[in-house]
Amino acid sequence: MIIYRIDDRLVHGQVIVGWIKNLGLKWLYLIDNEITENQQMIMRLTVPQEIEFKILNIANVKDEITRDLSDKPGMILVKSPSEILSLLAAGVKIKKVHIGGLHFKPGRSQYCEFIFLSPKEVEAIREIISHDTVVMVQSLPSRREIPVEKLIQK
Amino acid sequence: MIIYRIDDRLVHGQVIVGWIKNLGLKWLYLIDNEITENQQMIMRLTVPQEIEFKILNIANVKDEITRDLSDKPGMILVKSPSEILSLLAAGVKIKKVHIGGLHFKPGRSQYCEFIFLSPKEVEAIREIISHDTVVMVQSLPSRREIPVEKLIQK
Amino acid sequence: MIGIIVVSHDGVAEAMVKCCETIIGKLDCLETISFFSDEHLIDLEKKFDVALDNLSACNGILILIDMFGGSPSNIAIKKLSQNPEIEIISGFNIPMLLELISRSNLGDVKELKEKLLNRSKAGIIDIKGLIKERLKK
Amino acid sequence: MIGIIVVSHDGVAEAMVKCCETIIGKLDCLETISFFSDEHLIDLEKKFDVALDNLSACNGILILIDMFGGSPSNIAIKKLSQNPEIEIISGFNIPMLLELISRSNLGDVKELKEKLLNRSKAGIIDIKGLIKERLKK
Repeated sequence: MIIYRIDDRLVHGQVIVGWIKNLGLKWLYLIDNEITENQQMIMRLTVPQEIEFKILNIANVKDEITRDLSDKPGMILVKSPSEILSLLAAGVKIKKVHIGGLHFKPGRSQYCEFIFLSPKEVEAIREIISHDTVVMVQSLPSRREIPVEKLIQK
Repeated sequence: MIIYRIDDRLVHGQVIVGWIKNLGLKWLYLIDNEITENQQMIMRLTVPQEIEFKILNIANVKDEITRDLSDKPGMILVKSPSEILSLLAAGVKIKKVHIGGLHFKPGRSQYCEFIFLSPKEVEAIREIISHDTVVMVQSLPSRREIPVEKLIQK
Repeated sequence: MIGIIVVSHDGVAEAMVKCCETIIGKLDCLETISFFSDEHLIDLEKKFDVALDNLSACNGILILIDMFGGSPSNIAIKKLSQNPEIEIISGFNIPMLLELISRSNLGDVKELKEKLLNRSKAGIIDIKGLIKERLKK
Repeated sequence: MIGIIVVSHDGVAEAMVKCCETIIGKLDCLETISFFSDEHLIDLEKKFDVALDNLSACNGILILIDMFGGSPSNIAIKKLSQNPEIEIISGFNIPMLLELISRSNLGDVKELKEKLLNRSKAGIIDIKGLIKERLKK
Protein backbone atom coordinates (compact mmCIF):
# COMPACT_ATOMS: atom_id res chain seq x y z
CA MET A 1 0.00 0.00 0.00
CA ILE A 2 1.39 3.37 -1.05
CA ILE A 3 -0.48 6.49 0.03
CA TYR A 4 0.20 9.56 -2.12
CA ARG A 5 -0.50 12.69 -0.08
CA ILE A 6 -0.48 16.36 -1.06
CA ASP A 7 0.00 18.52 2.04
CA ASP A 8 1.79 21.86 2.16
CA ARG A 9 2.49 21.46 5.89
CA LEU A 10 4.68 18.53 4.78
CA VAL A 11 5.80 16.44 7.77
CA HIS A 12 3.53 17.37 10.72
CA GLY A 13 1.20 15.89 13.33
CA GLN A 14 -1.50 14.60 10.96
CA VAL A 15 1.12 12.80 8.88
CA ILE A 16 3.16 11.39 11.76
CA VAL A 17 0.43 10.54 14.26
CA GLY A 18 -2.75 10.48 12.17
CA TRP A 19 -1.40 8.38 9.27
CA ILE A 20 1.99 6.82 9.93
CA LYS A 21 1.55 5.78 13.58
CA ASN A 22 -2.15 5.06 13.24
CA LEU A 23 -1.91 2.90 10.10
CA GLY A 24 1.51 1.44 10.94
CA LEU A 25 3.23 2.78 7.81
CA LYS A 26 6.90 1.77 7.51
CA TRP A 27 8.33 4.46 5.25
CA LEU A 28 7.86 8.07 4.26
CA TYR A 29 9.37 9.63 1.14
CA LEU A 30 9.12 13.37 0.72
CA ILE A 31 9.54 14.42 -2.89
CA ASP A 32 10.45 18.04 -3.32
CA ASN A 33 12.98 20.14 -5.20
CA GLU A 34 12.65 23.32 -3.17
CA ILE A 35 13.13 22.19 0.38
CA THR A 36 15.88 23.99 2.31
CA GLU A 37 18.68 22.24 4.16
CA ASN A 38 17.38 23.59 7.44
CA GLN A 39 13.90 22.16 6.75
CA GLN A 40 15.48 18.85 5.82
CA MET A 41 17.40 18.76 9.10
CA ILE A 42 14.28 19.51 11.14
CA MET A 43 12.33 16.76 9.39
CA ARG A 44 15.11 14.22 9.83
CA LEU A 45 15.09 15.04 13.53
CA THR A 46 11.35 14.82 14.03
CA VAL A 47 10.29 11.83 11.94
CA PRO A 48 10.20 8.83 14.33
CA GLN A 49 13.48 6.91 14.11
CA GLU A 50 11.79 3.64 13.18
CA ILE A 51 10.35 5.09 9.97
CA GLU A 52 12.46 4.83 6.79
CA PHE A 53 12.51 8.49 5.78
CA LYS A 54 13.95 9.91 2.55
CA ILE A 55 13.85 13.32 0.97
CA LEU A 56 14.10 12.92 -2.81
CA ASN A 57 14.62 15.21 -5.71
CA ILE A 58 11.98 14.73 -8.42
CA ALA A 59 14.75 13.89 -10.93
CA ASN A 60 15.98 10.99 -8.77
CA VAL A 61 12.63 9.66 -7.83
CA LYS A 62 12.17 7.20 -10.66
CA ASP A 63 15.11 5.01 -9.60
CA GLU A 64 13.88 4.90 -6.02
CA ILE A 65 10.30 4.18 -6.93
CA THR A 66 11.01 1.53 -9.57
CA ARG A 67 12.18 -0.86 -6.84
CA ASP A 68 9.16 -2.52 -5.39
CA LEU A 69 7.97 -0.30 -2.56
CA SER A 70 4.54 -1.79 -2.27
CA ASP A 71 5.58 -4.77 -0.14
CA LYS A 72 5.72 -2.46 2.89
CA PRO A 73 3.04 0.17 3.47
CA GLY A 74 4.25 3.75 3.22
CA MET A 75 3.56 7.29 2.12
CA ILE A 76 4.81 9.54 -0.64
CA LEU A 77 4.37 13.13 0.45
CA VAL A 78 4.47 16.23 -1.75
CA LYS A 79 3.58 19.85 -1.16
CA SER A 80 1.44 20.55 -4.24
CA PRO A 81 -0.28 18.93 -7.24
CA SER A 82 2.59 19.78 -9.58
CA GLU A 83 4.94 17.22 -8.00
CA ILE A 84 2.31 14.55 -8.65
CA LEU A 85 2.24 15.63 -12.31
CA SER A 86 6.03 15.29 -12.44
CA LEU A 87 5.79 11.78 -11.03
CA LEU A 88 3.16 10.85 -13.61
CA ALA A 89 5.32 12.36 -16.36
CA ALA A 90 8.24 10.25 -15.11
CA GLY A 91 6.11 7.17 -15.65
CA VAL A 92 5.09 6.43 -12.07
CA LYS A 93 1.68 4.74 -11.96
CA ILE A 94 -0.56 6.39 -9.37
CA LYS A 95 -4.06 5.04 -8.78
CA LYS A 96 -5.11 7.48 -6.10
CA VAL A 97 -3.90 10.72 -4.53
CA HIS A 98 -5.12 12.29 -1.29
CA ILE A 99 -5.14 16.02 -0.84
CA GLY A 100 -4.58 16.25 2.89
CA GLY A 101 -4.15 19.98 3.28
CA LEU A 102 -3.41 22.98 1.07
CA HIS A 103 -3.72 26.08 3.20
CA PHE A 104 -4.40 29.72 2.56
CA LYS A 105 -1.82 31.86 0.89
CA PRO A 106 -2.27 34.80 -1.46
CA GLY A 107 -3.67 33.70 -4.83
CA ARG A 108 -5.49 30.67 -3.43
CA SER A 109 -9.27 30.47 -2.95
CA GLN A 110 -11.02 28.30 -0.40
CA TYR A 111 -12.70 25.02 -1.41
CA CYS A 112 -13.20 23.48 2.03
CA GLU A 113 -11.90 23.99 5.58
CA PHE A 114 -8.35 22.89 4.79
CA ILE A 115 -8.19 23.15 0.98
CA PHE A 116 -7.26 26.41 -0.73
CA LEU A 117 -6.24 26.30 -4.43
CA SER A 118 -4.89 28.70 -7.01
CA PRO A 119 -6.39 28.53 -10.53
CA LYS A 120 -3.11 26.90 -11.65
CA GLU A 121 -3.45 24.24 -8.98
CA VAL A 122 -7.04 23.53 -10.03
CA GLU A 123 -5.73 23.01 -13.58
CA ALA A 124 -2.98 20.69 -12.30
CA ILE A 125 -5.58 18.64 -10.42
CA ARG A 126 -7.70 18.31 -13.57
CA GLU A 127 -4.63 17.12 -15.42
CA ILE A 128 -3.88 14.52 -12.71
CA ILE A 129 -7.43 13.24 -13.05
CA SER A 130 -6.99 13.00 -16.84
CA HIS A 131 -4.26 10.39 -16.17
CA ASP A 132 -6.98 8.14 -14.67
CA THR A 133 -5.73 8.96 -11.19
CA VAL A 134 -8.44 9.34 -8.56
CA VAL A 135 -7.99 12.51 -6.49
CA MET A 136 -9.63 12.49 -3.06
CA VAL A 137 -9.75 15.13 -0.36
CA GLN A 138 -9.06 13.52 3.01
CA SER A 139 -7.16 14.94 5.98
CA LEU A 140 -7.17 11.85 8.20
CA PRO A 141 -7.83 8.11 7.80
CA SER A 142 -10.89 8.42 10.05
CA ARG A 143 -12.46 11.12 7.90
CA ARG A 144 -14.65 10.63 4.85
CA GLU A 145 -12.92 10.76 1.44
CA ILE A 146 -14.45 13.38 -0.85
CA PRO A 147 -13.79 13.26 -4.62
CA VAL A 148 -12.05 16.53 -5.45
CA GLU A 149 -14.36 16.99 -8.45
CA LYS A 150 -17.18 17.74 -6.00
CA LEU A 151 -15.22 20.75 -4.76
CA ILE A 152 -13.67 22.09 -7.97
CA GLN A 153 -16.60 21.80 -10.36
CA LYS A 154 -18.16 25.15 -10.97
CA MET B 1 -0.82 36.67 59.12
CA ILE B 2 -4.25 35.07 59.04
CA ILE B 3 -6.26 35.30 55.85
CA TYR B 4 -10.02 34.90 56.30
CA ARG B 5 -11.56 33.70 53.05
CA ILE B 6 -15.17 33.12 52.06
CA ASP B 7 -15.34 30.68 49.11
CA ASP B 8 -18.12 28.20 48.45
CA ARG B 9 -15.79 26.00 46.38
CA LEU B 10 -13.96 25.46 49.70
CA VAL B 11 -10.62 23.70 49.14
CA HIS B 12 -9.77 24.01 45.41
CA GLY B 13 -7.08 25.17 43.01
CA GLN B 14 -7.21 28.89 43.83
CA VAL B 15 -6.87 28.14 47.53
CA ILE B 16 -4.18 25.47 47.25
CA VAL B 17 -2.07 26.86 44.41
CA GLY B 18 -3.07 30.51 44.22
CA TRP B 19 -2.88 31.30 47.95
CA ILE B 20 -1.27 28.56 50.03
CA LYS B 21 1.57 27.54 47.68
CA ASN B 22 2.07 31.01 46.27
CA LEU B 23 2.21 32.84 49.62
CA GLY B 24 3.82 29.97 51.53
CA LEU B 25 0.97 29.60 54.06
CA LYS B 26 1.59 26.92 56.69
CA TRP B 27 -1.90 26.02 57.83
CA LEU B 28 -5.48 25.88 56.58
CA TYR B 29 -8.50 25.62 58.88
CA LEU B 30 -11.87 25.01 57.30
CA ILE B 31 -14.70 26.05 59.60
CA ASP B 32 -18.01 24.47 58.72
CA ASN B 33 -20.84 22.63 60.45
CA GLU B 34 -22.42 21.09 57.36
CA ILE B 35 -19.57 19.36 55.64
CA THR B 36 -20.10 15.65 54.93
CA GLU B 37 -17.68 12.92 55.94
CA ASN B 38 -17.03 12.13 52.30
CA GLN B 39 -16.14 15.78 51.57
CA GLN B 40 -13.88 15.78 54.61
CA MET B 41 -12.08 12.68 53.37
CA ILE B 42 -11.55 14.16 49.91
CA MET B 43 -10.14 17.36 51.35
CA ARG B 44 -7.81 15.53 53.73
CA LEU B 45 -6.51 13.60 50.70
CA THR B 46 -6.00 16.58 48.44
CA VAL B 47 -4.57 19.27 50.72
CA PRO B 48 -0.76 19.05 50.39
CA GLN B 49 0.67 16.91 53.19
CA GLU B 50 2.99 19.66 54.45
CA ILE B 51 0.05 21.98 55.28
CA GLU B 52 -1.47 21.72 58.76
CA PHE B 53 -5.10 21.14 57.82
CA LYS B 54 -8.06 21.02 60.20
CA ILE B 55 -11.79 20.91 59.71
CA LEU B 56 -13.49 22.55 62.68
CA ASN B 57 -16.99 22.83 63.94
CA ILE B 58 -17.97 26.44 64.68
CA ALA B 59 -18.66 25.49 68.31
CA ASN B 60 -15.09 24.25 68.79
CA VAL B 61 -13.39 27.02 66.94
CA LYS B 62 -12.84 29.40 69.83
CA ASP B 63 -10.46 27.05 71.67
CA GLU B 64 -8.44 26.45 68.54
CA ILE B 65 -8.24 30.10 67.59
CA THR B 66 -7.42 31.43 71.05
CA ARG B 67 -3.97 29.89 70.85
CA ASP B 68 -1.73 32.20 68.95
CA LEU B 69 -2.08 31.27 65.31
CA SER B 70 -0.61 34.44 63.94
CA ASP B 71 3.03 33.38 64.40
CA LYS B 72 2.71 31.21 61.28
CA PRO B 73 0.84 32.49 58.21
CA GLY B 74 -2.33 30.59 57.39
CA MET B 75 -5.90 30.71 56.16
CA ILE B 76 -9.30 30.33 57.74
CA LEU B 77 -11.73 29.21 55.07
CA VAL B 78 -15.53 29.29 55.25
CA LYS B 79 -18.26 28.78 52.67
CA SER B 80 -20.45 31.82 53.40
CA PRO B 81 -20.64 35.11 55.33
CA SER B 82 -22.69 33.54 58.14
CA GLU B 83 -19.72 31.51 59.46
CA ILE B 84 -17.77 34.76 59.75
CA LEU B 85 -20.62 36.23 61.80
CA SER B 86 -20.48 33.18 64.08
CA LEU B 87 -16.76 33.69 64.56
CA LEU B 88 -17.30 37.36 65.41
CA ALA B 89 -20.11 36.39 67.82
CA ALA B 90 -17.71 33.93 69.48
CA GLY B 91 -15.36 36.82 70.15
CA VAL B 92 -12.79 36.22 67.42
CA LYS B 93 -11.22 39.50 66.29
CA ILE B 94 -11.18 39.76 62.49
CA LYS B 95 -9.65 42.79 60.81
CA LYS B 96 -10.27 41.77 57.24
CA VAL B 97 -12.20 39.15 55.28
CA HIS B 98 -11.77 38.24 51.61
CA ILE B 99 -14.68 37.04 49.57
CA GLY B 100 -12.87 34.77 47.11
CA GLY B 101 -15.82 33.23 45.33
CA LEU B 102 -19.56 32.80 45.90
CA HIS B 103 -21.03 31.22 42.81
CA PHE B 104 -24.42 31.10 41.22
CA LYS B 105 -27.18 29.11 42.81
CA PRO B 106 -30.92 29.79 42.88
CA GLY B 107 -31.77 32.81 45.00
CA ARG B 108 -28.43 34.53 44.44
CA SER B 109 -27.91 37.57 42.16
CA GLN B 110 -24.66 38.44 40.42
CA TYR B 111 -22.41 41.23 41.75
CA CYS B 112 -19.25 40.48 39.76
CA GLU B 113 -17.80 37.59 37.72
CA PHE B 114 -17.38 35.27 40.68
CA ILE B 115 -19.64 36.82 43.33
CA PHE B 116 -23.33 35.95 43.53
CA LEU B 117 -25.24 36.82 46.73
CA SER B 118 -28.69 36.21 48.18
CA PRO B 119 -30.41 39.16 49.96
CA LYS B 120 -29.70 37.36 53.26
CA GLU B 121 -25.99 37.13 52.40
CA VAL B 122 -25.91 40.84 51.56
CA GLU B 123 -27.37 41.53 55.00
CA ALA B 124 -24.80 39.25 56.65
CA ILE B 125 -21.99 41.12 54.87
CA ARG B 126 -23.35 44.47 56.11
CA GLU B 127 -23.40 43.04 59.61
CA ILE B 128 -19.78 41.88 59.30
CA ILE B 129 -18.81 45.39 58.22
CA SER B 130 -20.65 46.83 61.25
CA HIS B 131 -18.13 44.93 63.44
CA ASP B 132 -15.38 47.14 61.99
CA THR B 133 -14.23 44.26 59.81
CA VAL B 134 -13.10 45.22 56.32
CA VAL B 135 -14.67 43.00 53.64
CA MET B 136 -12.79 42.81 50.35
CA VAL B 137 -13.57 40.95 47.16
CA GLN B 138 -10.42 39.23 45.88
CA SER B 139 -10.07 35.87 44.14
CA LEU B 140 -6.26 35.70 44.01
CA PRO B 141 -3.30 37.46 45.67
CA SER B 142 -2.31 38.93 42.30
CA ARG B 143 -5.71 40.53 41.72
CA ARG B 144 -6.88 43.90 42.94
CA GLU B 145 -8.85 43.98 46.21
CA ILE B 146 -12.27 45.62 45.80
CA PRO B 147 -14.18 46.83 48.87
CA VAL B 148 -17.42 44.85 48.89
CA GLU B 149 -19.38 48.07 49.54
CA LYS B 150 -18.65 49.11 45.97
CA LEU B 151 -20.56 46.06 44.75
CA ILE B 152 -23.43 45.86 47.21
CA GLN B 153 -24.40 49.53 47.48
CA LYS B 154 -27.52 50.23 45.51
CA MET C 1 -15.44 0.42 24.89
CA ILE C 2 -13.94 2.40 27.77
CA GLY C 3 -15.77 5.60 28.65
CA ILE C 4 -13.57 8.69 28.93
CA ILE C 5 -14.34 11.99 30.65
CA VAL C 6 -11.89 14.86 30.14
CA VAL C 7 -12.44 17.58 32.75
CA SER C 8 -10.83 20.97 33.21
CA HIS C 9 -11.39 24.56 34.08
CA ASP C 10 -12.33 27.09 31.41
CA GLY C 11 -12.77 25.18 28.14
CA VAL C 12 -9.34 23.53 28.18
CA ALA C 13 -10.82 20.03 27.87
CA GLU C 14 -12.85 20.94 24.79
CA ALA C 15 -9.97 22.78 23.11
CA MET C 16 -7.53 19.92 23.70
CA VAL C 17 -9.91 17.23 22.48
CA LYS C 18 -10.69 19.29 19.39
CA CYS C 19 -6.96 19.71 18.77
CA CYS C 20 -6.44 15.95 18.91
CA GLU C 21 -9.38 15.37 16.60
CA THR C 22 -7.70 17.64 14.07
CA ILE C 23 -4.48 15.65 14.35
CA ILE C 24 -5.82 12.13 14.51
CA GLY C 25 -9.61 11.87 14.29
CA LYS C 26 -12.64 11.43 16.50
CA LEU C 27 -13.11 9.19 19.52
CA ASP C 28 -16.44 7.73 20.53
CA CYS C 29 -17.39 7.43 24.21
CA LEU C 30 -15.54 10.60 25.13
CA GLU C 31 -17.19 13.40 27.09
CA THR C 32 -15.64 16.75 27.91
CA ILE C 33 -16.51 18.92 30.90
CA SER C 34 -15.46 22.48 31.62
CA PHE C 35 -15.91 24.33 34.87
CA PHE C 36 -16.18 28.10 34.63
CA SER C 37 -15.40 30.84 37.11
CA ASP C 38 -19.06 31.77 37.68
CA GLU C 39 -20.26 28.23 38.35
CA HIS C 40 -21.12 26.60 41.65
CA LEU C 41 -19.67 23.19 42.54
CA ILE C 42 -23.22 21.80 42.28
CA ASP C 43 -23.21 22.62 38.55
CA LEU C 44 -19.90 20.82 38.08
CA GLU C 45 -21.21 17.74 39.82
CA LYS C 46 -24.33 17.79 37.63
CA LYS C 47 -22.10 17.80 34.54
CA PHE C 48 -20.23 14.78 35.89
CA ASP C 49 -23.52 12.96 36.48
CA VAL C 50 -24.70 13.69 32.93
CA ALA C 51 -21.39 12.48 31.47
CA LEU C 52 -21.38 9.31 33.58
CA ASP C 53 -24.95 8.65 32.55
CA ASN C 54 -24.06 9.08 28.85
CA LEU C 55 -21.24 6.56 29.30
CA SER C 56 -23.23 4.08 31.39
CA ALA C 57 -22.96 1.37 28.71
CA CYS C 58 -19.14 1.51 28.68
CA ASN C 59 -16.80 -1.06 30.23
CA GLY C 60 -14.89 1.03 32.70
CA ILE C 61 -14.59 4.78 33.15
CA LEU C 62 -11.40 6.79 32.96
CA ILE C 63 -11.54 10.42 34.11
CA LEU C 64 -8.77 12.76 33.02
CA ILE C 65 -8.47 15.92 35.13
CA ASP C 66 -6.32 18.99 34.58
CA MET C 67 -4.69 19.05 38.03
CA PHE C 68 -4.83 17.30 41.36
CA GLY C 69 -6.53 19.35 44.08
CA GLY C 70 -8.76 21.56 41.94
CA SER C 71 -12.55 21.44 41.84
CA PRO C 72 -12.66 18.97 38.88
CA SER C 73 -10.30 16.77 40.88
CA ASN C 74 -12.46 17.03 44.02
CA ILE C 75 -15.64 16.02 42.20
CA ALA C 76 -13.84 13.24 40.29
CA ILE C 77 -12.63 11.82 43.63
CA LYS C 78 -16.18 12.08 44.97
CA LYS C 79 -17.38 10.02 42.00
CA LEU C 80 -14.59 7.52 42.67
CA SER C 81 -15.81 7.21 46.26
CA GLN C 82 -19.24 6.27 44.85
CA ASN C 83 -17.83 3.89 42.22
CA PRO C 84 -14.43 2.37 43.07
CA GLU C 85 -14.02 1.02 39.53
CA ILE C 86 -13.39 4.50 38.14
CA GLU C 87 -9.79 5.42 37.27
CA ILE C 88 -8.53 9.01 37.41
CA ILE C 89 -5.39 10.57 35.95
CA SER C 90 -4.37 14.18 36.55
CA GLY C 91 -2.16 16.38 34.41
CA PHE C 92 -3.32 15.36 30.94
CA ASN C 93 -1.47 16.73 27.91
CA ILE C 94 -1.75 16.41 24.13
CA PRO C 95 0.52 13.33 23.87
CA MET C 96 -1.70 11.59 26.44
CA LEU C 97 -4.87 12.46 24.56
CA LEU C 98 -3.39 11.39 21.21
CA GLU C 99 -2.41 8.03 22.71
CA LEU C 100 -5.91 7.74 24.13
CA ILE C 101 -7.64 8.50 20.86
CA SER C 102 -5.54 5.93 18.99
CA ARG C 103 -6.02 3.23 21.61
CA SER C 104 -9.06 3.43 23.77
CA ASN C 105 -10.85 0.36 22.45
CA LEU C 106 -7.89 -1.88 23.34
CA GLY C 107 -7.45 -3.53 26.74
CA ASP C 108 -9.16 -2.74 30.00
CA VAL C 109 -9.24 0.52 31.85
CA LYS C 110 -6.24 -0.30 34.08
CA GLU C 111 -4.04 -1.15 31.10
CA LEU C 112 -5.18 2.01 29.37
CA LYS C 113 -4.38 4.02 32.49
CA GLU C 114 -0.83 2.64 32.60
CA LYS C 115 -0.31 3.32 28.88
CA LEU C 116 -1.50 6.89 29.26
CA LEU C 117 0.62 7.57 32.35
CA ASN C 118 3.71 6.38 30.47
CA ARG C 119 2.90 8.07 27.18
CA SER C 120 2.09 11.44 28.69
CA LYS C 121 5.34 11.51 30.66
CA ALA C 122 7.28 10.37 27.59
CA GLY C 123 5.68 13.21 25.62
CA ILE C 124 7.22 15.81 27.94
CA ILE C 125 10.51 16.33 26.17
CA ASP C 126 13.45 18.68 26.43
CA ILE C 127 13.61 19.21 22.67
CA LYS C 128 17.13 20.67 22.58
CA GLY C 129 18.40 17.68 24.55
CA LEU C 130 16.64 15.30 22.17
CA ILE C 131 18.06 17.05 19.11
CA LYS C 132 21.58 16.96 20.51
CA GLU C 133 21.23 13.24 21.11
CA ARG C 134 19.90 12.56 17.62
CA LEU C 135 22.61 14.67 16.00
CA LYS C 136 25.27 12.58 17.77
CA LYS C 137 24.05 9.47 15.99
CA MET D 1 12.50 38.08 33.07
CA ILE D 2 12.36 34.96 30.94
CA GLY D 3 10.16 35.22 27.85
CA ILE D 4 7.66 32.40 27.40
CA ILE D 5 5.82 31.33 24.24
CA VAL D 6 3.08 28.72 24.59
CA VAL D 7 2.19 27.24 21.20
CA SER D 8 -0.44 24.74 20.17
CA HIS D 9 -3.01 23.82 17.59
CA ASP D 10 -6.56 25.16 17.81
CA GLY D 11 -6.69 27.56 20.77
CA VAL D 12 -5.34 25.10 23.33
CA ALA D 13 -2.52 27.45 24.38
CA GLU D 14 -4.91 30.34 25.03
CA ALA D 15 -7.42 28.17 26.91
CA MET D 16 -4.73 26.64 29.13
CA VAL D 17 -3.08 29.95 29.96
CA LYS D 18 -6.47 31.48 30.77
CA CYS D 19 -7.23 28.49 33.01
CA CYS D 20 -3.98 29.02 34.94
CA GLU D 21 -4.66 32.72 35.25
CA THR D 22 -7.99 31.85 36.89
CA ILE D 23 -6.21 29.55 39.34
CA ILE D 24 -3.13 31.57 40.13
CA GLY D 25 -2.96 34.94 38.39
CA LYS D 26 -1.34 36.60 35.42
CA LEU D 27 2.18 36.21 34.06
CA ASP D 28 4.02 38.95 32.23
CA CYS D 29 6.25 38.13 29.27
CA LEU D 30 4.05 35.28 28.14
CA GLU D 31 2.78 35.01 24.58
CA THR D 32 0.35 32.39 23.28
CA ILE D 33 0.15 31.16 19.70
CA SER D 34 -2.48 28.96 18.11
CA PHE D 35 -2.29 27.34 14.71
CA PHE D 36 -5.59 26.64 13.00
CA SER D 37 -6.59 24.09 10.40
CA ASP D 38 -6.99 26.65 7.61
CA GLU D 39 -3.62 28.32 8.13
CA HIS D 40 -0.46 27.98 6.08
CA LEU D 41 2.88 27.29 7.81
CA ILE D 42 3.97 30.77 6.73
CA ASP D 43 1.29 32.26 8.99
CA LEU D 44 2.48 30.18 11.93
CA GLU D 45 6.04 31.33 11.41
CA LYS D 46 4.87 34.96 11.28
CA LYS D 47 3.16 34.49 14.65
CA PHE D 48 6.41 33.13 16.09
CA ASP D 49 8.32 36.12 14.76
CA VAL D 50 5.82 38.56 16.29
CA ALA D 51 5.99 36.77 19.66
CA LEU D 52 9.81 36.66 19.63
CA ASP D 53 9.86 40.33 18.76
CA ASN D 54 7.48 41.16 21.66
CA LEU D 55 9.81 39.27 24.00
CA SER D 56 13.07 40.66 22.61
CA ALA D 57 13.89 42.43 25.90
CA CYS D 58 13.68 39.18 27.91
CA ASN D 59 16.63 37.20 29.26
CA GLY D 60 16.17 33.88 27.57
CA ILE D 61 13.25 32.38 25.68
CA LEU D 62 11.39 29.21 26.60
CA ILE D 63 8.96 27.82 24.03
CA LEU D 64 6.33 25.33 25.19
CA ILE D 65 4.80 23.24 22.42
CA ASP D 66 1.87 20.83 22.55
CA MET D 67 3.64 17.86 20.95
CA PHE D 68 6.91 16.92 19.33
CA GLY D 69 6.66 16.52 15.55
CA GLY D 70 3.70 18.79 14.85
CA SER D 71 3.83 22.07 12.94
CA PRO D 72 4.31 24.20 16.11
CA SER D 73 7.22 21.89 16.98
CA ASN D 74 8.71 22.20 13.48
CA ILE D 75 8.65 25.99 13.53
CA ALA D 76 9.95 26.12 17.12
CA ILE D 77 12.91 23.95 16.07
CA LYS D 78 13.48 26.24 13.10
CA LYS D 79 13.64 29.20 15.51
CA LEU D 80 16.06 27.23 17.70
CA SER D 81 18.27 26.68 14.65
CA GLN D 82 18.36 30.49 14.23
CA ASN D 83 18.94 31.17 17.96
CA PRO D 84 20.62 28.32 19.87
CA GLU D 85 19.83 29.99 23.23
CA ILE D 86 16.14 29.14 22.94
CA GLU D 87 14.83 26.26 25.05
CA ILE D 88 11.85 24.13 23.98
CA ILE D 89 9.69 21.73 25.97
CA SER D 90 6.94 19.60 24.42
CA GLY D 91 3.88 18.11 26.10
CA PHE D 92 2.90 20.98 28.41
CA ASN D 93 0.09 20.45 30.89
CA ILE D 94 -1.67 22.51 33.56
CA PRO D 95 0.75 21.57 36.38
CA MET D 96 3.64 22.73 34.17
CA LEU D 97 1.96 26.04 33.40
CA LEU D 98 1.04 26.63 37.06
CA GLU D 99 4.64 26.04 38.07
CA LEU D 100 5.73 28.40 35.32
CA ILE D 101 3.36 31.16 36.35
CA SER D 102 4.50 30.97 39.99
CA ARG D 103 8.19 30.89 39.15
CA SER D 104 9.26 32.42 35.89
CA ASN D 105 11.15 35.40 37.29
CA LEU D 106 13.47 33.14 39.29
CA GLY D 107 16.66 31.64 37.90
CA ASP D 108 17.78 31.32 34.31
CA VAL D 109 16.03 29.64 31.43
CA LYS D 110 17.85 26.31 31.86
CA GLU D 111 16.93 26.05 35.54
CA LEU D 112 13.35 26.95 34.68
CA LYS D 113 13.32 24.27 31.98
CA GLU D 114 14.47 21.60 34.45
CA LYS D 115 11.89 22.69 37.02
CA LEU D 116 9.10 22.55 34.49
CA LEU D 117 10.16 19.15 33.12
CA ASN D 118 10.07 17.75 36.67
CA ARG D 119 6.91 19.49 37.76
CA SER D 120 4.88 18.54 34.70
CA LYS D 121 5.83 14.88 35.04
CA ALA D 122 5.11 14.97 38.78
CA GLY D 123 1.70 16.45 37.98
CA ILE D 124 0.72 13.36 35.97
CA ILE D 125 -0.75 11.27 38.76
CA ASP D 126 -2.65 8.01 39.06
CA ILE D 127 -5.11 9.49 41.56
CA LYS D 128 -6.46 6.16 42.82
CA GLY D 129 -2.90 4.99 43.52
CA LEU D 130 -2.15 8.24 45.33
CA ILE D 131 -5.29 7.98 47.45
CA LYS D 132 -4.52 4.38 48.41
CA GLU D 133 -1.07 5.43 49.52
CA ARG D 134 -2.33 8.37 51.56
CA LEU D 135 -5.04 6.25 53.19
CA LYS D 136 -2.38 3.77 54.35
CA LYS D 137 -0.67 6.47 56.41
